[in-house]
Amino acid sequence: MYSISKNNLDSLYQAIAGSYDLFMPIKTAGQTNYGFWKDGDEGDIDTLKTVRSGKDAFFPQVEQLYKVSREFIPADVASGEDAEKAADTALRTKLNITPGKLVDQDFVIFGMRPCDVRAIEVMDNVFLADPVDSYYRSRREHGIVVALACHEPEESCFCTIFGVDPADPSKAKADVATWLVGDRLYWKPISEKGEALTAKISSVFEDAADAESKVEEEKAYIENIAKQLPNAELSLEGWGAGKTDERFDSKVWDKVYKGCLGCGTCTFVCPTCQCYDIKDYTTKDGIQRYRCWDSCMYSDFTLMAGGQNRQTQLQRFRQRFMHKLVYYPTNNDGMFMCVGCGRCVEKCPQSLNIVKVIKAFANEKEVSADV
Amino acid sequence: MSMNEEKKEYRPLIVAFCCNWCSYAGADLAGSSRLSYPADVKIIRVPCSGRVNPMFILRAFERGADGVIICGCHPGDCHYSTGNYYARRRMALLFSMLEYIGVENGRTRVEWCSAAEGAKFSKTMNEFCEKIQSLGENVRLGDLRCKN
Amino acid sequence: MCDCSNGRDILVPQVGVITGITQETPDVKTFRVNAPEGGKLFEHMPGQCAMVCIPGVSEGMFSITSSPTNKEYQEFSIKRCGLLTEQLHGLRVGDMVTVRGPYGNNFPVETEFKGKNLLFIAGGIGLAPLRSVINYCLDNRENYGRIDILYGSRSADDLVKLQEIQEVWMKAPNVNVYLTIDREQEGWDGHVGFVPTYLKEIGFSTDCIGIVCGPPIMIKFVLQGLKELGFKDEQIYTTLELRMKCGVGKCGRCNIGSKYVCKDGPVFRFDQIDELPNEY
Amino acid sequence: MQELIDRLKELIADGTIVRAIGWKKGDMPYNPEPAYFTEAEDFDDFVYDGFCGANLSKMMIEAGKLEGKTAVCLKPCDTYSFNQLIREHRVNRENTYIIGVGCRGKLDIEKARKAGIKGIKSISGVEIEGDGDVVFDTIYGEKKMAYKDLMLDRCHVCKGKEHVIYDELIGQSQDTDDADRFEEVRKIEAMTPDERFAYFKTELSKCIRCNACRNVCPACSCRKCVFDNTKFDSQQKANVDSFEEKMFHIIRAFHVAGRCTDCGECSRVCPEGIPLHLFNRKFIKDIDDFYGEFQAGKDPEAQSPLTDFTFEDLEPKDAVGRGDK
Repeated sequence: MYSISKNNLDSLYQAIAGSYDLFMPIKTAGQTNYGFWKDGDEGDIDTLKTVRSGKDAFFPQVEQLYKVSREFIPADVASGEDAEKAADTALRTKLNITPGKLVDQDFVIFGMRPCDVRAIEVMDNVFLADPVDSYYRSRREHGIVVALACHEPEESCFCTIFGVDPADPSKAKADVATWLVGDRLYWKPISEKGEALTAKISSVFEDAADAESKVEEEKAYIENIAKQLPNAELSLEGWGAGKTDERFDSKVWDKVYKGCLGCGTCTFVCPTCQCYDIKDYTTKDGIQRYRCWDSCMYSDFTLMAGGQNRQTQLQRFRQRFMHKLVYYPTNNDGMFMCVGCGRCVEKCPQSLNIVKVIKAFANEKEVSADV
Repeated sequence: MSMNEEKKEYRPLIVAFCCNWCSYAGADLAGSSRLSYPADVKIIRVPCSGRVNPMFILRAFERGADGVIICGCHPGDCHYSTGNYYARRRMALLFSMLEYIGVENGRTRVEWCSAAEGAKFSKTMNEFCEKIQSLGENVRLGDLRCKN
Repeated sequence: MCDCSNGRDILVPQVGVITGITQETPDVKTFRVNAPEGGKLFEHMPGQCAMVCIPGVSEGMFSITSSPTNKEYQEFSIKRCGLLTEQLHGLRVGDMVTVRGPYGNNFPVETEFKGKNLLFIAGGIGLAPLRSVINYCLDNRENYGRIDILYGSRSADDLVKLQEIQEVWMKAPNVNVYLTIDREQEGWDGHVGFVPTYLKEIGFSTDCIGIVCGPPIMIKFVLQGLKELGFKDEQIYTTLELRMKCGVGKCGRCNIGSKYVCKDGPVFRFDQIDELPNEY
Repeated sequence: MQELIDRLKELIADGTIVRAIGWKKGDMPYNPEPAYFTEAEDFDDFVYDGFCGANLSKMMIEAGKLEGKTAVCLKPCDTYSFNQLIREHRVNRENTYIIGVGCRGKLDIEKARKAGIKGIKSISGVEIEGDGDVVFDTIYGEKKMAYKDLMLDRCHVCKGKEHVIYDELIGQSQDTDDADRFEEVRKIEAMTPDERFAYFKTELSKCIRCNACRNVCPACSCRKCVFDNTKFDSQQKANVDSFEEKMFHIIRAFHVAGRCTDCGECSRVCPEGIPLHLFNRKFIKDIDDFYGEFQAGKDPEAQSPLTDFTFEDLEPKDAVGRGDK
């Protein structure tokens, strides 16, 4: 285990940024979001929850897939057709496709909380499933994840019910686990990639004889708090693989969705939401095809020329939570598509969220059991 | 464009929204009177200055325009009676907003120009072009994707 | 499924050239698509779909209407009804589009269908995906039993691929074609009436597999009709369609319950559909 | 609060209304949600306290189409929005029973989080009737904050605690106006163009295009938003490092100019804490300066400044560069 003083964190960032692109929580205009760190940026690993999750590291909000350029074909070489037709084909163009660049340099994602690290596993099941999404894969192969324990979990956190351990990032699928205890950061590589990163920047670390005991103390401290969180005992009974029939037609949906505005806040701050849209943007020198996040809460998400299959906000609302708590587990051996980060709990404009949905169904069961 | 190529002299791209009844005819008159105005001005004919949606202006900038000018009938002379009065309020607010977010003053302009004022049209466009030329390329309102 | 070995991402398409356009009905055109250097873009199975795109406009999932046994080109029959299809209808021979695919599963022509009698029921543009299967079966005639084709549309002018139906299908051995249109029309001496009603009038025996495609309302009533005739859910196949963006089960649009229409479908057997939540 | 619940139950019992729109207790002490109440037992979860900041007037667009009368609880500032919706024929006044509820300023849990308060178990002192400090019982000990320090920014520039439209009033209000509404706008106007541009660039580059500001806005009541148009490639969901999101916010503010009542919902709901009201307030300030004082929603009969004109209106060229003189 290695260690560095909290006052020296900037030199750690500099050391990492010297060899890699460093993607980490940065504070700008009062909010902390992930971004590529450069000298002078205010790295912020004290804030527990960045507004957006770190999923941008692997699945950015907007990315270019390819570019299509039109190449002019002069009329005389177009074909051997007659003059009129040749004139007609004068406007014809040939399409050339240039695929977007894949990531080919290692980069470091620093300060990811254990819940967000779990979210990467959730996304892996989608993007790395056959057929593999090569843009995502290139980022996964080159991303080195440095996870950070959650010093003081907040009331909106409920990661423990999904088996995430906020106290011990070394259990997460990360490359390095770190703990911020008091004025020191403790650093423990847990994978080959992590070892390689550590070796490259080892000169910034100092000796810390008491590292193990300090980290053990911290773990116990966090575990104790995690137990006290209001949603620590939230039950997922009735959710999971194969529960479609039980949940889909329930009357409860009608009660819980009413306030939903149909905005995309919950989906855009969520670390596991991976639905996307593919769009074209016409520029002077070609058409850029890009992929951007989309939200199943938007009214035009499934809109087709002939109508759509999820016409009401109730259906769209249900889709989001059924996807997270039933459909995804059905397709992925029971793994939930929620990691309990609590961002939606904090950010929903109307204070609706996944916890309320789970609780509403639990209450409904009590009611029906009484009858 | 290759980097070795000599940097061409900067010519601004100017979009002019001209009302069909006055300014567009004014532009016509300028042409038939052989009064010149810069070729950098691209005219878009609109039925009335009141048709100019603020979005048109922002979109023009986004897609690479360096200056946008709206020309309509003189207040009181609107073909549809009141269109330019509404346009006047809208543009006053929009221009003030653009200034507020830090866009250089002078990239936008409204000019009232009748069908008989070919000379005024030509003069206005020459002036406006010079102004934009001095302001240089529009960076703040452009879309980076259009610039590579 | 998709050929990624050449380093191309699943979302990056191939360029295709339109080498032929047939006006089928007032609002349906069939486009023939080839690779720019000639030949087919890819191999597919009956029932599969592909994403066709006009760059700068939009991209959409269309079923491949030509049979895999056609070694020269692929065809898409497209009805004009929205933004993209409107633009597609404006294309000319020689224009280029981008195509990626093939996507989805296919009709089990090599397994469950083999040796069976087949009953195809289509309405309007719903013939497009079935035509691929029908021609596949006709080209491998010895593998299949009796083939019945029941096809209806709003009017005689809206019957897609009428020429092929009359000149090829009607003349093929052991194939019965039943045509119908919704309303009486001058010059039409065939049957008049909706497909589901005609289905009951004919009263097919249950010794075959039913393959249905058409507007949702038609599918609903055809299904009822088939059940009245004694068909079981396991005997009936259809293809579904929802809005799609990626085609590979990732973008999250086309799922019905835990199934993705683009990946697990578009071909479903009715007992499989019954298990899905009612959201299609 | 009890008075309000009793009255609503009474109105339902005597058939005056069929349902009520109010706030339902959340699972945390600070997150009540807008909800419908129809049965007597629904009111067990009814709550009205300092955290009930949501403006419920927009919900009446849908609720007004339902069978029977709907009661809606509106704070003084919400009534302006409702009036504006009446002006635009978006709500059915006949089908609405407005209960004007008292207000002592609404609270912003983000302010507590910024002050380092976390692990909240319960909160006291947020009742409408109270006047003391807000006390947080947290996992990490007890924390205290003055009610005023926890208030949403918009409440410090309150338009006043008078309901401009109502059928009946329940509860008392306390004045919270203690700042100049246009102070922030003036501060920005005083900056240099480069500073202004840098300021908005930093703020707006946080935008995630979630559309919460648009969807919550009572003035954004179009059935289909121009940014949802598929034929238009300025995307409503892609955020790119360019002018794109500025355009979205300028156009949105422009579309509600002269109709925006300055209810502040856009800034309240923004997950990234972007001060979106600065755009709307700039338009309001300009309208006041150019065409005379105007408060949208105050008078449902008044002509909106952008659908009105005078022969002597200010010329656009005089609208800019006023600070330079």
